[in-house]
Amino acid sequence: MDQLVAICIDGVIYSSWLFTSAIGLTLIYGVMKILNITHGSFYALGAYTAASVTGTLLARGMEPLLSYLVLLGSAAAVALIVAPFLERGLLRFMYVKDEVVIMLITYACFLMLEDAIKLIWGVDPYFVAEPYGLLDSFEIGSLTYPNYNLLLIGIAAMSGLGLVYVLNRTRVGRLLLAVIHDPEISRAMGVNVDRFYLVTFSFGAFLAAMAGAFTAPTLSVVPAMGVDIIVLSFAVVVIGGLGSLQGAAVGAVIVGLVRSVSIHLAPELELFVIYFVMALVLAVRPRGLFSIAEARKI
Amino acid sequence: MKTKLLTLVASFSLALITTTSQADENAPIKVGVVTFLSGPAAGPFGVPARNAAEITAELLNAGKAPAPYAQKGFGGAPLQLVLVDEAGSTTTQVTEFRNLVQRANVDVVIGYISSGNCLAIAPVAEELKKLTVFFDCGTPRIFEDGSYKYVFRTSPHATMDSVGAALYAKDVKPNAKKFSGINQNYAWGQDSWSDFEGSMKQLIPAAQVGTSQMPKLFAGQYGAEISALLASGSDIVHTSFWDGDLEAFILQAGPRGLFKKSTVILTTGETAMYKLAAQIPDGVIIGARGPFGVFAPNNELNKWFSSNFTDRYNVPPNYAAYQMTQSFLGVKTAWEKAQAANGGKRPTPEQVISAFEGISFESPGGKVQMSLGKGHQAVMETAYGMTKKVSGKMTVEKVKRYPAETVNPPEGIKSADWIKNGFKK
Amino acid sequence: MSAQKEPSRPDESSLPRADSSVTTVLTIAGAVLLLSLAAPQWAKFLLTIALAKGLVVLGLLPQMRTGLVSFGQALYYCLGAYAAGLAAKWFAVSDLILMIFIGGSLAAVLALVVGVLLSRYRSIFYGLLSLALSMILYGLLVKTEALGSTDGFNVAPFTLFGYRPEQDSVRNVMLVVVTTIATVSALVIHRHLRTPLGRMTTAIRDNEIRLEYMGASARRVIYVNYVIGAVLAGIGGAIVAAAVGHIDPEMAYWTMSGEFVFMAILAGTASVLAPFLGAAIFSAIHSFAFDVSPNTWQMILGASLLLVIVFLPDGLWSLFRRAERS
Amino acid sequence: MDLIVSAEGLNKRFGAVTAAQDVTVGIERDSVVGLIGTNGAGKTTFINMVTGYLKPDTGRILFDGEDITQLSPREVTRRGISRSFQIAQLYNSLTVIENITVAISVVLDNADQSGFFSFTDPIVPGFEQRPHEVANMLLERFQLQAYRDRRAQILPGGVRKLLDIALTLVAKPKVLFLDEPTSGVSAQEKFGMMNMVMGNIRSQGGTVLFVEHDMEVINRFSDRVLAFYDGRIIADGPPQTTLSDPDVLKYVVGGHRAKG
Repeated sequence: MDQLVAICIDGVIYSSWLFTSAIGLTLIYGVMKILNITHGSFYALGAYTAASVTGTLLARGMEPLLSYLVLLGSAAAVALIVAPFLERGLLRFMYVKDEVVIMLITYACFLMLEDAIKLIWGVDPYFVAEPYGLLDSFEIGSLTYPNYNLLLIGIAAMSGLGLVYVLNRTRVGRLLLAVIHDPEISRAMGVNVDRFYLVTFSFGAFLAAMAGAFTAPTLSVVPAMGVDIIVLSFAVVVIGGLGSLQGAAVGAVIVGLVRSVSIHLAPELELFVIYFVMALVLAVRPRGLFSIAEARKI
Repeated sequence: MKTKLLTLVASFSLALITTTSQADENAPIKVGVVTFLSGPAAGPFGVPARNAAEITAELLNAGKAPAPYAQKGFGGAPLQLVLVDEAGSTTTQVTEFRNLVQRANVDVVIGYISSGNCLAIAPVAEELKKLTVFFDCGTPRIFEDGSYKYVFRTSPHATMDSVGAALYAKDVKPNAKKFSGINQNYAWGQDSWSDFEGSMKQLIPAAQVGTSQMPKLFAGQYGAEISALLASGSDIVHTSFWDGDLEAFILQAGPRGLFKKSTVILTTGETAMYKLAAQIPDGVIIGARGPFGVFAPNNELNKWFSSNFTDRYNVPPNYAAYQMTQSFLGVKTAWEKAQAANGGKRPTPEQVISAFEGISFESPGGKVQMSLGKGHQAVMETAYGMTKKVSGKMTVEKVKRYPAETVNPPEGIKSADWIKNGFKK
Repeated sequence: MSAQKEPSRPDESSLPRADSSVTTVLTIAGAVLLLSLAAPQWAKFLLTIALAKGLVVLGLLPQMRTGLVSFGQALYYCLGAYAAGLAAKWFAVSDLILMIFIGGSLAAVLALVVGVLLSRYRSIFYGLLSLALSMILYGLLVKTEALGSTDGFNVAPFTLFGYRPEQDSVRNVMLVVVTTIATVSALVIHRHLRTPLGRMTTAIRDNEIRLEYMGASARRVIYVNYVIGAVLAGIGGAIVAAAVGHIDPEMAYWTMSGEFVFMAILAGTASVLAPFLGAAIFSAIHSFAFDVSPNTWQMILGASLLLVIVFLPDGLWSLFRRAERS
Repeated sequence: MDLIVSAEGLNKRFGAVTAAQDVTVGIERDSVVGLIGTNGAGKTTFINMVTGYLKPDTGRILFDGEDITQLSPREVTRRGISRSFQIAQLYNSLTVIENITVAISVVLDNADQSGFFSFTDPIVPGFEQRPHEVANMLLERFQLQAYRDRRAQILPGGVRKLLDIALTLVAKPKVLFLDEPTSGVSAQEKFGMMNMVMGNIRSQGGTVLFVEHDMEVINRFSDRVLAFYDGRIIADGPPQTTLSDPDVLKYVVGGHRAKG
């Protein structure tokens, strides 16, 4: 019983973390058809910025509770500075190219950003543990969980629901759906597609950076922390169906729960879980659970 | 691209020329230094080790080392370092090693943190007949599965860490009922756990295994694992986590009260104890993979090394740094012994090797004996202790030292078998 | 060779017949071999690895011509290496050719099965599924402590037709063997691409529906190309295993597959020689970057890839075409 | 009479839209049938169903007496039904000659002439010639020589149409559907083009069904006309009678004019 509860809680916590980390990827793919490897870089950038900035401010005697805003702020800063630079300066000239080629371009950028991060922050780890312990904790059975986890769940829920709302309930959202459906026609109809791409990319980057920023307090920020997150979020969004928000959510929940089950019952298997699920889902549904149907060719 | 190729060829031909000047006594000795300069292992091991290599070479060249290392460089000849990043696949590393030896024409290679790389490099070093000294990598397999002429390891292998940890666990919790582990799911983590588990079965036969968590390397998120550990109700929790994973584990386990519930053993905890002084409570068992850092003896050599290192880099040297300097001093000892035997002339690699085999020398970490693997594998004493904050400053108390022969298998017996047979000599 | 005339396009209309490219390939191969035999040891090794990896990239070429990029080629690269390594470890197989054969065949066996599934996939999903599969192999190997987990294990020195080459001639023997295999494979692929089946590869990328309306099975074409790719990857892996003398699960990790795609894009898919150029240049850049800036080599690597994609969309091979035209 | 294709009670709906209602028709061997009707009247849907791209909700399609209703385009094509497309479907990154080579390759491959080990040119089934001879013949017949080495991508509209049709002929189809062969071709050129196309098809025999909006072309080239409206066949017969049918005048010809 106790274990069942633990499995569920751990699963949910991990799922929400996965979702926050992956949602930006699926958003950018959904709109721009770019499988964005720099997603990992933004995750790392977010974490580094958050850790260093928050750390310094706290050292300067900032009110600890403000640190959450700082985390958010640093994520925004990263997105606002780096993302437009990348999209306007490079990617927009590449949209004509093949999906895979664009993916490789982002891979190249990822490599360079890896070293850039190293040049800026060095290789020593950064910590900003305060926000994690700040919010007290709750008990379930014999287990203690810091409330910070609830915050993470909240963030995941908000960013997910927020996006769904914007897409389906606002004018901008409908225009965006039009752009997704057919960029050319939308452009012909006077929609500023370029701006939509810029905003989407920046926002997707922001989501990645935010995931990094809010993960930072729970771990030590070290070089190459962005590498694993890439494949992980790829797996999640692919399971759910590339470009689908609810898909990403479902994918995250599936992976999260399966993982936590295996950890509690069969720790040995943890290593494969994600890829097994991914391969399994793809084998049954080649385009993922919530795949978007292809338009007729003739 | 073409120009780059040309540069390669050019650098090669240059190397050719430099080799001709080998004969000259005080020509610089080229030392290839291979450690992680990028990737997750750079911060905790790679870069401190590189720093140690640089400052050691510098001090030796300046002749600013205490006895018995007062002589300049190696036997009077200055040292010249060639750095290589250890990142990338073993294929890459083997390629780069060959480049070091045959293109950069180094006289000796000191390096390698990853056991995989050590295993891969050893036969190549034999093929190229190049003196190669591993300074950090842990796996006992190198000299237990193979036997090499040109390869040495001046740091003790990982078995010592697990056996030491188990011995200490027995000393502090002689009647533990349950012990668990959380180790990274790759060779280092798997070996560390199986050695620890094996030793515990010998030392505290009554104790049962609660759970053995094996998260993916660099997973970063250990919420579920920690729940499992908490639920297991273990008296002792063992982890060989290092670097980011170790720190993340501490950060996540602390608030959830794992350190209160169980006595946690961090076999590489020394690398994190200062950084996370605020998060590590008292009573956590930490090790330093040998008598390094906080466990280093209070002797001249240690004062010299740690003070110089700390002045230069503003952080005390961690065990990776100690091990790097230890390698340099080991080679220096062998080199100068050989040179003396060679009537003061620069010794041939073969002479250095025969001098190196089985010697013992002093390092900032204490006495090092090359007594395993036919005199190619070092053993040292090891030490474990418990964290204790003294006026907010992180220190260790209840330090226990275990002599080399109690924590290392005797020559010719594989670590695994040695543990299985109850540490019989 | 004639395939150079236009990038990523089969040449002219002639269906399989001996053509000028055979001689071209042979001459180039010969030249490479002669030059490299004179080269320093380290360069020989660099080239051996480059050619072996070039084989894997060559295996990617037909797939990429159909517009499909596998991000899991490392699956067969690693499988081939382990097959060869285990043959040596368990059955004391030491003959280089035999090891290579075993590596290639095992890859083929798996591909014949997996290919049935994978040939249903298109665009990015083809890549992602293959990636997942290679990561599963990675996981399995990491779990098998008997095989040294992530540390992997060493492969004993090889023999050739019963004799063990001298320490200093090992590199040469290796080089000759690899160059021969590479040459043969290049010619085989070149010919394959000019058979009726091969002709359809580019057609699939351009307009699969039209091809189906001509009565062709795109799946079959993709299946065949997939298996070919697997075999070449297996061979490449086996060679690397023998050359490096050590294998570990890293060979199946996604970054490895990324490296292969990297090489492929670098040189382009215009010619069956391009993959080898790509592999060689990549290794050169990599080694060079390691050399000049051990702390920021990724920067150099990334930048060079970016430059090539932006300024040479058809890969470095297009340089040769320009040279030819002018 | 000798039917090569017969459709029996085909129905097809896309949500609210009825694309085909009880379409029942038999096509005689070696006849030339014109299909007319406003856009969306169901002509292309009919073709798509017969060629296997769409499956009818109900009804069945017989080809030479065999039920091909559930077959895929590939299987249908292999049995001898080919089609050209309203928007020419070409291999855009390939040259004209290479496009034709692909078509020939498919035929050879289906005849199991992979030819990997044969170092002499194979013989193209149906033409009893070598690949390059067949290719050159088609280039000549469709007057494509001038474009031989141009990428399909950059060909003018009319030439794309011709190449598209040329590609369908390589398989020596028993039945050939031409979906608006002259769309995008100027009124003056239409007849010349149709003459060439029909001539080439006739020269190798076979049944032809073609969609056309220009009634003069229909009149001139078809010996039977099917008029579609709202997914149904509202008139069927020789050109003169069909084109003068009041419904046709009202729904098709008029509708077409209305569309301009």
